Amino acid sequence: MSAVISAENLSLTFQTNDGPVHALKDVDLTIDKGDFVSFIGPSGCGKTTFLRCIAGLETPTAGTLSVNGMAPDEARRKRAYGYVFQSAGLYPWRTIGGNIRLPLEIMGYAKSDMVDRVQHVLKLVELDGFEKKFPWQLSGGMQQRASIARALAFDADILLMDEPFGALDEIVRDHLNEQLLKLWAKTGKTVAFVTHSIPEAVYLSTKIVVMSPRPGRISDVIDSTLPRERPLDLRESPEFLALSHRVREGLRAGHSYD
Amino acid sequence: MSAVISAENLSLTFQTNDGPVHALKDVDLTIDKGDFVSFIGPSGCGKTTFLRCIAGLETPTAGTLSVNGMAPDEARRKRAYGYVFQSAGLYPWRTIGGNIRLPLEIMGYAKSDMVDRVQHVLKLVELDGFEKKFPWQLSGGMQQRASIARALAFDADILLMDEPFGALDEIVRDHLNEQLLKLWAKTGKTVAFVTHSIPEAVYLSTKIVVMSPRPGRISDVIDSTLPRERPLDLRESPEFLALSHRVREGLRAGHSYD
Amino acid sequence: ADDVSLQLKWVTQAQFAGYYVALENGFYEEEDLNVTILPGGPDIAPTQVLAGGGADVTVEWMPAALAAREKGLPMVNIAQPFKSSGMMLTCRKDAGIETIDDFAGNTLGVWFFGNEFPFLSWMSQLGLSTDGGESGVEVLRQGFNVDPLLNGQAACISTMTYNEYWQVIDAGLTPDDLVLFKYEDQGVATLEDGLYVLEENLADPAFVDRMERFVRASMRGWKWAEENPEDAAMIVLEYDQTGAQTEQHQIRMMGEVAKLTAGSNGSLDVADYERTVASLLAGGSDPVITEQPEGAWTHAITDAALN
Amino acid sequence: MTALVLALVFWIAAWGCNIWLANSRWRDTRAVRIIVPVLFGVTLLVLWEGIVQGLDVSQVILPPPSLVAQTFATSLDILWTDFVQTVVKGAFRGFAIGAVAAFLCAIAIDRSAFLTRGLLPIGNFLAALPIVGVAPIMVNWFGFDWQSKAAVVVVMVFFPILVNTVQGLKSSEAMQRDLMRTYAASYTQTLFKLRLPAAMPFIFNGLKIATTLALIGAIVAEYFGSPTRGMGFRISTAVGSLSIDLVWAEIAVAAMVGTSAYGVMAWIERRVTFWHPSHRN
Amino acid sequence: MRNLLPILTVLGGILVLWYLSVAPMNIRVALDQAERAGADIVPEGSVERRAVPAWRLMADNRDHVRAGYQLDRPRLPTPAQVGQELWKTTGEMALNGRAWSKRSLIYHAWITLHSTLWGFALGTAVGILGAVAIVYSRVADMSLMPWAIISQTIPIVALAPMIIVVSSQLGVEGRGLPKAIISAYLCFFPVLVGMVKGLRAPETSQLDLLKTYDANGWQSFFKLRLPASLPFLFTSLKVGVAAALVGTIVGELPTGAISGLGARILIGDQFGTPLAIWSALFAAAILAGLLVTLLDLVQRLALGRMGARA
Ligand SMILES: Nc1ncnc2c1ncn2[C@@H]1O[C@H](COP(=O)(O)OP(=O)(O)OP(=O)(O)O)[C@@H](O)[C@H]1O
Ligand SMILES: Nc1ncnc2c1ncn2[C@@H]1O[C@H](COP(=O)(O)OP(=O)(O)OP(=O)(O)O)[C@@H](O)[C@H]1O
Ligand SMILES: Cc1ncc(C[n+]2csc(CCO)c2C)c(N)n1
Ligand SMILES: [Mg+2]
Ligand SMILES: [Mg+2]
Repeated sequence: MSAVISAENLSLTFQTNDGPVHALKDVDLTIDKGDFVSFIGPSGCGKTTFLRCIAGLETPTAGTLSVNGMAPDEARRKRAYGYVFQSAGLYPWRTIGGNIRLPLEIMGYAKSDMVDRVQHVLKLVELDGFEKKFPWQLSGGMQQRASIARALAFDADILLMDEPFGALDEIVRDHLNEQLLKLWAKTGKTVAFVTHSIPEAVYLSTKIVVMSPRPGRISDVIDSTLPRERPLDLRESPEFLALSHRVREGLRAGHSYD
Repeated sequence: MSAVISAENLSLTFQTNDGPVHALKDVDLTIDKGDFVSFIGPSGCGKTTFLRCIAGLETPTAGTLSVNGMAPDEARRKRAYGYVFQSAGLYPWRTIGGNIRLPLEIMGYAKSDMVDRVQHVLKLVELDGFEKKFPWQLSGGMQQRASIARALAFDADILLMDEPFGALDEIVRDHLNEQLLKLWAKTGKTVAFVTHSIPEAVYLSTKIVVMSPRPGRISDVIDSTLPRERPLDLRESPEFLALSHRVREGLRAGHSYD
Repeated sequence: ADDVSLQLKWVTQAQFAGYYVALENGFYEEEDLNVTILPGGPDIAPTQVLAGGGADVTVEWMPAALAAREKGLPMVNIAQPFKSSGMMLTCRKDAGIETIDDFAGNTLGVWFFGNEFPFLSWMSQLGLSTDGGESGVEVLRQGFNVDPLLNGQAACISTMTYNEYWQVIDAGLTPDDLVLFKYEDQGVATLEDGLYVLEENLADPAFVDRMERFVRASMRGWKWAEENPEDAAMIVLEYDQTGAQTEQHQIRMMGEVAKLTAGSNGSLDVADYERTVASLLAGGSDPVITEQPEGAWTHAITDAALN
Repeated sequence: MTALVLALVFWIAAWGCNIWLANSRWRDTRAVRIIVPVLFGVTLLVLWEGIVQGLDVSQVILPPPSLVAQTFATSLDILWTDFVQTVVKGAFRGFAIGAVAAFLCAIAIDRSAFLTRGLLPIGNFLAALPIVGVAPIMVNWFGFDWQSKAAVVVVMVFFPILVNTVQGLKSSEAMQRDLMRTYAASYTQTLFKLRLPAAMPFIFNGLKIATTLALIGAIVAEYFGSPTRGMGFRISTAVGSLSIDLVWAEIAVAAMVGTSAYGVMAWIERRVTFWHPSHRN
Repeated sequence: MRNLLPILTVLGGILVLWYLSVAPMNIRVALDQAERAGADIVPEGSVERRAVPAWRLMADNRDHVRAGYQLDRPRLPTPAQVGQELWKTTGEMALNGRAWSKRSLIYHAWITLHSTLWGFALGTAVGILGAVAIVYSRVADMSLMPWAIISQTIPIVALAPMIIVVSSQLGVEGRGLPKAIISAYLCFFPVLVGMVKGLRAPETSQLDLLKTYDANGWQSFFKLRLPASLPFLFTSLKVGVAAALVGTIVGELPTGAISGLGARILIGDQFGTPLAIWSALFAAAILAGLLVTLLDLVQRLALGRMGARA
């Protein structure tokens, strides 16, 4: 396996009116091809910032970061990844189909190819038949699936997901987690996934990165001992609970309660 | 123990442009004095509607419902309950103290009494010292505690809470759950609590009501086997997991995934 | 003291010097009158103010008054301090205007708002249509200034001998650059600046008495102003609330106005009246008034006031 | 007097009818939504007629609506000429020129954050000024025909549209813009696929404000010189000859034109920004 | 403060453009004047020159371009000329103790301000009361709102003379009140719209909260709707005061002609003194700026005390 994303001594400090904010400090991490890596940590510990650095949306103030062997900004220009934001962020003036077509239009795909790809990913996220609907006519879970479809529509090997299921209820979330795992298995993409939920992180990942704030750094990296095949009731297994416990402990260490 | 809230054959149908929506259908439920009852169920199953019926904010279309032996609307006029909404819903132009004082002003409490009560409930939710702060100066968890304090400030024996911790992250939520339990134990109020989270429902309740949608009805009522004293790590006990499992099964039965 | 309110036809300027002089010098007071002078403006129709009861008496031009009379508003001329007309058409020589025969095909600036009647009847007497075209003239509704003449938008504009003409001169054009067509000289002069009241009020002896005193004092004011043009101009400036009028301009205006009031003792000259009516009736297809007015003037006030 | 009493009775009856309608079970139907305001308008007219007739108000001060309607019907040719001169030539052309200019300017300015920061406060300030005051200057510069009226309108509508468009272009969310960056989208792609659609609600807000301003500007400018046609010309001349009924006929035209222009704008807005929460049902 | 440099830059740009436009705008007037004074101008005669574009005239008569910057009656005055005129009619007169002279713009600005404030007060009152009626009564909502919009499409200039006649018939002396009515007519609409939005700003959950306390109508108005609407109120007050000023000036333009900034513009036009127009325009702009800034300050203070974020 080769490193798809590798960070060394990565630091990022925001200059704000109230002085500098150390969003990331000396972060070292390697993500291999085909990995599913979850980032978990209290609010403000720099999860989003780290993902944005990978995406080339933010420039680190120190350290090195490479994505597919390139600088992140170059990788962005090469359209190396698909990014899924916390809120679905679909454009309300476009239909679901139109939203999924958006990256394809921008990247200049051929008309006929577009149609195929949209159909393909709609099926992938089980939204066939909703192509002509507008985002606000769909439930939150369906919107979130559409935004995942949008990130899958073009050929990027990396999927960056920032709390994509944060706004959904537990049952819908369970279901989407299951679907996401299937999709990951099928496509073999490398996934970096931010979450607040311990069960979600444990259930999905091959690797769990626990972060702590002020300054944002990695406090634990846990390689999952769970098998690749994961039925939902795996979550009541002792192995699952042990992993959850370790994550919770790691989290609590770096948490203030307010 | 006497029934504080009792519903018999309760139904509520909303007339909408797309035809009638059966938000509640033949709901039977008794809540006893001192109970902590959680309502859990997928989105749209009528949890909020049921709470609003109890509060006299919605009028059932069939069946009977009594609160403290009165009609809900009469109970509302007698200020029989405190209501905590999903979002803290503090008025941004009032300080924390001012927000807690709001129901007291409306109910015409004496000036000096008000001061005492505000101090008292602030202490209860561990917010002493924040009286003069404005809501936005507090974290989400603190705001939620202030809104609980607001519902506690006047003498109502019933506390109705509609997903009060829905917007908070898991760790903060754990912490507030613990505090809420303590408070309940101390005050002996009757609590009706809506949530989406299985662990939260199991951890808090003496009775868990599982609901399912279209039409909204009760699919399971689970009396908790957990002791009244509940440390946080109770949640890794087999008893807890068994209860969780039963709730999850009940939920999944009535769930469509969108 | 009895109250009288006077609505002027235009802003405070030496055109109305007689009334301001009477007010300032206490002539009204001596007649036991408490006079309020209401300045006019481009959108204030004295006729309408009179109809609405906003003033007891108003300064108006006869064509507008007669037109209003036909509209059902019975206005009566009770005095006529202005003997002759100050209106003229001022044209640029370099626009090719020498005589009235050169008007055709040119653009002429005209005041509207009730002041267009003399012009319209003149044009119809000349047989010129006012809808533009080769054989007629193009009419431009002149605004409040003389710019259309200065920047060549119009070949001729309406001016008063006492006011706008001098603004043209002040702007740098010389009398040599200009050709003037005075309405008096063209035989189409109509009576300007008379005093008008509502007919129904004349039935009230108390009102008539007040008007007699008012006209007497006003005419004293006018005669004083004619004799002391500079002082009169200064009095007018005193009352100008806009603060935009200049001394030079007002003194000059007073001098010119004095020439127009000179021939009048305040009493309406019936011959002038008849000439005005004839001119307005002779409007061709579209006359200003359609029938001989009845009772549009009275000598009762002036006869009593001036004897 | 009886007329006045009758009008008052009608007023009370109509108001009662409206109260009943507004609380009836058809209150959300389209018909009631139209009937209630129309009935209210009719009530105003009846009251006006009643007052004028009952108190015997002179028609050179306030003509009754019946007379205005009659004048309206008999002066259609005049009203049409004036409409063409003031609305079609002056207001509409000025509106079109001003709107397009403001729109292009906004897009140009928007490319520079520095210019945007400098221009927004100034634009906001200028949009709040009594710009009608430039009417005499414009008549001096552009002559007495429609060009000067259009110029006044251009100046009046320019700033509200500019400011709203610039604000609208900034209104897309950071996340939505980031999404475009993850696609490595070019400036024009981001402009056409994200920022312009997101700006539409703001742009229409500006356009709606501008429609009412345009009419006022065109009419006021006519007071400072005009050919012998146009709504402002007619209003002023008619006052001078005490044809107040004609004045009201022109006012009616102005109100109809303004209301329909606003209505058309709101209609287009609903089509274009159908996705905006305020327009979803 | 962050915006200071950009604003100054843009202002600087506007000034430069302005100065550059003065020459072509004024060249014809300057040449006419020079020709009358005996200078040789190419081509001769102002009528011939009308066909020649301004840049050609400037190129052929370079010596006279400068004169365009010093005209008494320029088509476009220079900023310096406007500034001087403003200073002459305000600061200088004030220094001489003649601030309240009729020739002073301070006096006229005061007249305009006076009517504006009355109109503003009247318009705001009508707007707020209308909004309360609309929010609390369905009938009012359904019948008033469309007519409020239609009312704004009526050209007030047309109503102005009638308002004057009617108010004088009702025994009101002077022009202050009619102007205030016109100004209120323009002012009430933004206030009404803003307040309707503001009074409807509270979410259902906030209203429900009060219901759980069994609060009455007054309590829910004063404890919830009113405070929730204040940010909207202030925003629309700023629009409203600007509209009130526009209304007063429109009211003064064709009907006043007695005093006030609008009257100065009119008289400046009648006597062909562009500097008077320009200085009155700028005085109006300054007045508008002051009024809006003042309200902005009040807003900051009031909302700050109500816990709004800095
Ligand atoms: N553009 C910015 N300017 C200044 N500070 C920033 C900026 N973006 C983030 N921060 C700060 O950097 C820190 C890390 O932020 P980040 O958004 O990465 O946290 P997070 O782990 O994603 O939190 P959450 O779980 O709430 O999304 C926070 O303290 C945040 O306030
Ligand atoms: N005022 C209303 N008018 C019409 N339909 C309503 C209304 N309120 C609720 N409903 C419908 O009634 C059903 C039950 O709604 P309710 O809000 O009680 O669900 P819930 O269980 O609280 O859901 P959630 O978990 O999303 O809060 C839903 O289908 C909802 O759309
Ligand atoms: C728009 C406009 N309408 C009418 C007049 C006419 N007017 C009223 S009094 C008077 C005497 C000279 O000032 C004149 C000519 C005008 N000047 N401007
Ligand atoms: Mg984040
Ligand atoms: Mg709910």
